[in-house]
Amino acid sequence: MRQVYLDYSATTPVKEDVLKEMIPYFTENFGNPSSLYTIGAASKEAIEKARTQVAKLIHAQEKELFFTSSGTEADNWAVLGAADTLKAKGNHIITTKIEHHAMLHSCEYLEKHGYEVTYLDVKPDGRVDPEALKAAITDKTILISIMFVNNEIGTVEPIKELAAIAKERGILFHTDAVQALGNVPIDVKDLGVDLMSISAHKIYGPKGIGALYIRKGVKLSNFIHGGGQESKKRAGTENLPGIVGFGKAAELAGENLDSHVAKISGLRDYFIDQITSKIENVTVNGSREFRHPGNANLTFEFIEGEAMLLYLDLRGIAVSTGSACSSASLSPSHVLSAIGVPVENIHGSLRFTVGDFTTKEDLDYVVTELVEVVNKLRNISSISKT
Amino acid sequence: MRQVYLDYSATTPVKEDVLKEMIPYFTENFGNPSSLYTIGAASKEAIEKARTQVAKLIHAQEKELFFTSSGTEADNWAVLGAADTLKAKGNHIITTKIEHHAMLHSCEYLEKHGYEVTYLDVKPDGRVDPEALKAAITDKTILISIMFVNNEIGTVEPIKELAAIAKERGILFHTDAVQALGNVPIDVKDLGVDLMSISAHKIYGPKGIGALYIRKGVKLSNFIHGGGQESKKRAGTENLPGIVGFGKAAELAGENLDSHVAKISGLRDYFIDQITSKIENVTVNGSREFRHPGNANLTFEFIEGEAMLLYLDLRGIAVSTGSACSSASLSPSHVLSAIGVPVENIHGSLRFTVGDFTTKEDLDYVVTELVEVVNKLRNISSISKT
Amino acid sequence: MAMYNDKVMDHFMNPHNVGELENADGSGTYGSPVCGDMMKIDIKVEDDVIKDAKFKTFGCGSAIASSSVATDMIIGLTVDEALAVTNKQIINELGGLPAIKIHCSVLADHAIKSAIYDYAQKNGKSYKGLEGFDPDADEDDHHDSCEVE
Amino acid sequence: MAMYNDKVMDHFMNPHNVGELENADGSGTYGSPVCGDMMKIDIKVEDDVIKDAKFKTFGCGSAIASSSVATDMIIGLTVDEALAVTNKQIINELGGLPAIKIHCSVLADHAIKSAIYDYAQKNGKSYKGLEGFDPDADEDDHHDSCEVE
Ligand SMILES: Cc1ncc(COP(=O)(O)O)c(C=O)c1O
Ligand SMILES: Cc1ncc(COP(=O)(O)O)c(C=O)c1O
Ligand code: FES
Ligand code: FES
Repeated sequence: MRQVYLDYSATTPVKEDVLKEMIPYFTENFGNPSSLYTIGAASKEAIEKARTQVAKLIHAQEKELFFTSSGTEADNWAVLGAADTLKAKGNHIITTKIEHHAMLHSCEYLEKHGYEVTYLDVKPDGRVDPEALKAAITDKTILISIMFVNNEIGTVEPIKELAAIAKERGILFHTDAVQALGNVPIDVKDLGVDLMSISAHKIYGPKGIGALYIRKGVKLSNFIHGGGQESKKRAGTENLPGIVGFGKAAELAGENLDSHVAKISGLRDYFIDQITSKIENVTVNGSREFRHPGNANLTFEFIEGEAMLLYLDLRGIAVSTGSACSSASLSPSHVLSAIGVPVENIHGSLRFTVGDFTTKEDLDYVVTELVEVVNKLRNISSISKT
Repeated sequence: MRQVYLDYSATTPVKEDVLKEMIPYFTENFGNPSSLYTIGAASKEAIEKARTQVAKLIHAQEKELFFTSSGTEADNWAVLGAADTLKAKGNHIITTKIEHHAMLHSCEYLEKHGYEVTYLDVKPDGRVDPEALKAAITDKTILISIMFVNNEIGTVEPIKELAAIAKERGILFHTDAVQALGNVPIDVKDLGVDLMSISAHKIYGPKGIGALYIRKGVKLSNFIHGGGQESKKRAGTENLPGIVGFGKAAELAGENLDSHVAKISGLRDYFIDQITSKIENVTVNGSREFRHPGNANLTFEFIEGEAMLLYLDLRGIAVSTGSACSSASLSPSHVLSAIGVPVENIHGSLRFTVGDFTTKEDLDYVVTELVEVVNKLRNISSISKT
Repeated sequence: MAMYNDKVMDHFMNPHNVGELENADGSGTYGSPVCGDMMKIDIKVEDDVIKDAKFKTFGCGSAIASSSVATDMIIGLTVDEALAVTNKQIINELGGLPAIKIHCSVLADHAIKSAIYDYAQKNGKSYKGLEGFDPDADEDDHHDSCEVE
Repeated sequence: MAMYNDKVMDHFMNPHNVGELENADGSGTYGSPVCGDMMKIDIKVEDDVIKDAKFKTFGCGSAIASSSVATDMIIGLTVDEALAVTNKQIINELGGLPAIKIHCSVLADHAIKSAIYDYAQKNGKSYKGLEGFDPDADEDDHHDSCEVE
């Protein structure tokens, strides 16, 4: 059976070239980067090389980049660190209703510790209204955190414009760019952001390694305390092979950015066209214009996402859903809720994300199978009109 | 030139069998463990298998074990999480002067946030006096954190006895067992600890993966907030290959514990005998009896550690030093200070740690070279009597 | 797909008794699309025995499997026996469900009761097993659990 | 060992002028074992020219390399020229030192001054380059930096 992975936004396989770079750092070149002797210094050099590679992808300086264990840790560090650093200045944070849980749950933690958080609504296309941001700012606002690209509906936010608003008011600006990295061009200087989170496993690098960009001059409390690693800003023996892998993946992502975007957006558009022409009562969620090149978030009315997901899985196809039934909390996607998708439609939503290993044949196969699956489930469904 | 790595306490190479288990999880079996489809579920299973393997090594239940990105993160989580959870009960924490920086700097962070920390002295052999612990406890004490095995001098602390004191007073007890894992038998139930930190890269597993044992029933605030990973207790896409590697390394460590300890303690004792018989004015730092099986921490009087370390490195030998000159902060080892080693002797201290790949021939080579290095440096030294 | 066992997957992939009965003797709907699960069961009753049953379900894998196995179970039972079927029995018949999915079997159990209730109403019958059963009140209950769980 | 450049490593591995001079004309010690670095320099002076210099150093790689290169540098210089040697020149001669190791070159520069100071004291000479130089006061300074840096 054909295996088609269409969940590249969840995670990506590590590319062979990336893994090849990593391997020696497990066994031969395993020295602790903090050690003075030769194999320690070699590890340190490997880390600095990777830092250069990753910094280049976002147009940052090397010393503005700090490796973390994930995008999640980078998000936590940014918001909890800023809250701690700036608590004398104020206790108000602004973010959006469509952030990743790494941001939302960090904010909820802060709300229990004396901070106030405004969760901005977004427009029906998933974009933040700059006027809404302006209106939410108070004298007590110390941090604005708005994601670059949404992980569910792929919406690209107007970060440059939003960061400019923050800058005008002298407020720190963070963006979660985990889904943006490798999928949209990123220039931290041009964007004018102060803090930015990224993660390797979304760009064909390994899981368990991320980074926080901290603009030169920005003060931020440490989040993980201990040894002097990462210029004394992030403690813990470095995930050496992980960092090396992140570096190589970033290098490849930089080299391939244009062709990657062209390829996957072409495939994604073809896929949406096929689906919407072959299946009725399908809607595309989120902006078509400002969108992650590989993302297709679709609602199939009258049927439920987990059932679709499992039927597709039986056909070798991997996708994800915003359905409540598939989540541990049984709550429907907060992102689809925020853009006003009715709850019954959220149950019927699937996210397809196309990636570097996707072929047109894969998508043709998925279309055929999906038509069958949707028909079968609508046939079973108690609310289907067909 | 012979290459002899004698810094196994700093980090260990990943064993081939461990790496072999990890490899497929980078490329083929790369599914996100949170995903419902087959390759996601397979990743989830791999994580649960690893959890079983690691839990077994410390005699914990699977659901008491939570993967983190390092021993450092586990230490931070334990102490910052406990401080947050129990702040209504008190603001006093007891630890020791010889803890790892992961604990000390976390405690310093808490001191800046309204907590009070007692740093217990240790006896000249490096062990905590249980009476001193009893005397330090106040009505406000909410956490006692004492490391199991010290990373510099290898001292094994009387954790069972210390944990019993905590239990009697109803105080949470954490131990940093990063250096203990795989080097001393660990049974969390028998020890009676509530929280325990461990790390993979000290037992021939990969860097960038650790775990926190949280005894069933113990409440602890989350440290990294976000997705529902690790039973909603530790967010972030799991470091899948890292976890798999930790599992395999733990399995091997369990199988080999006795032979590992017998072998490396034999080699270590041989090494100390050789050195002390061939070089004058050498002292062994820390308890000989209660000691990490591979650790030899020695002071070579009249000469400085960084210089020795570099000379040895030129001869292919990797060791570490407590000398101030080799640390980024230029401050001498806080551990050697705490056991009363005079500062000029701390400068002359080297830590040798023997591991699974060390041979007697390696040590004979090191002894020969070390005699030469010490002679040469003492000859240069301005304070040498010889 | 370690989530569901083989039996559940079997019923989910090839559900039995899918559809509607023309001239059903009783028909019950339970759940709501807002909750992500809604089940409709039609029954045919002769001499107080359930001769046939069909279902339509909007819901997850376990909701569909529960519907399938529940309709299988009640066909051939007397109405009283059918009313005695618990969601626990449905789960047992399926060989177990993930804890978080238990509520989907409650759904099947309630839909059966609703269908029998409808049958009883239409035919002026009363059953011990229906005492205290109010399809609308329960609907609220379920709604609650859809928010809370 | 990317920490030190090749020149530093050369001087560290094979330091020049190690030892003590019998009947030295001047001898200076600087630093303290507590700080982890202590340097002793002996000089031989003829016609106001430094004819020979030897050192003994307790300290790190860069302290030893600095001692080696510093003694090399002053041999053949007049006393005034030797006094003008700065730690910056020592660092330049070494092709650079890591930032954190700069203080080890300060050490060499001070030890030279101390040795010349001793020579001046013994021979009733005075040099412009020694104005304001107090070996003991400086010792305190260095002690400070040993704590602070
Ligand atoms: C937008 C966004 N932020 C944060 C994260 C978390 O990153 P990580 O998986 O590295 O913890 C993810 C992915 O899971 C994401 O999509
Ligand atoms: C005693 C002790 N605690 C904590 C740590 C930190 O663990 P990790 O290196 O995984 O961050 C180490 C090792 O570096 C250690 O030796
Ligand atoms: S129908 Fe939603 S969880 Fe089963
Ligand atoms: S002598 Fe201590 S750093 Fe150079």
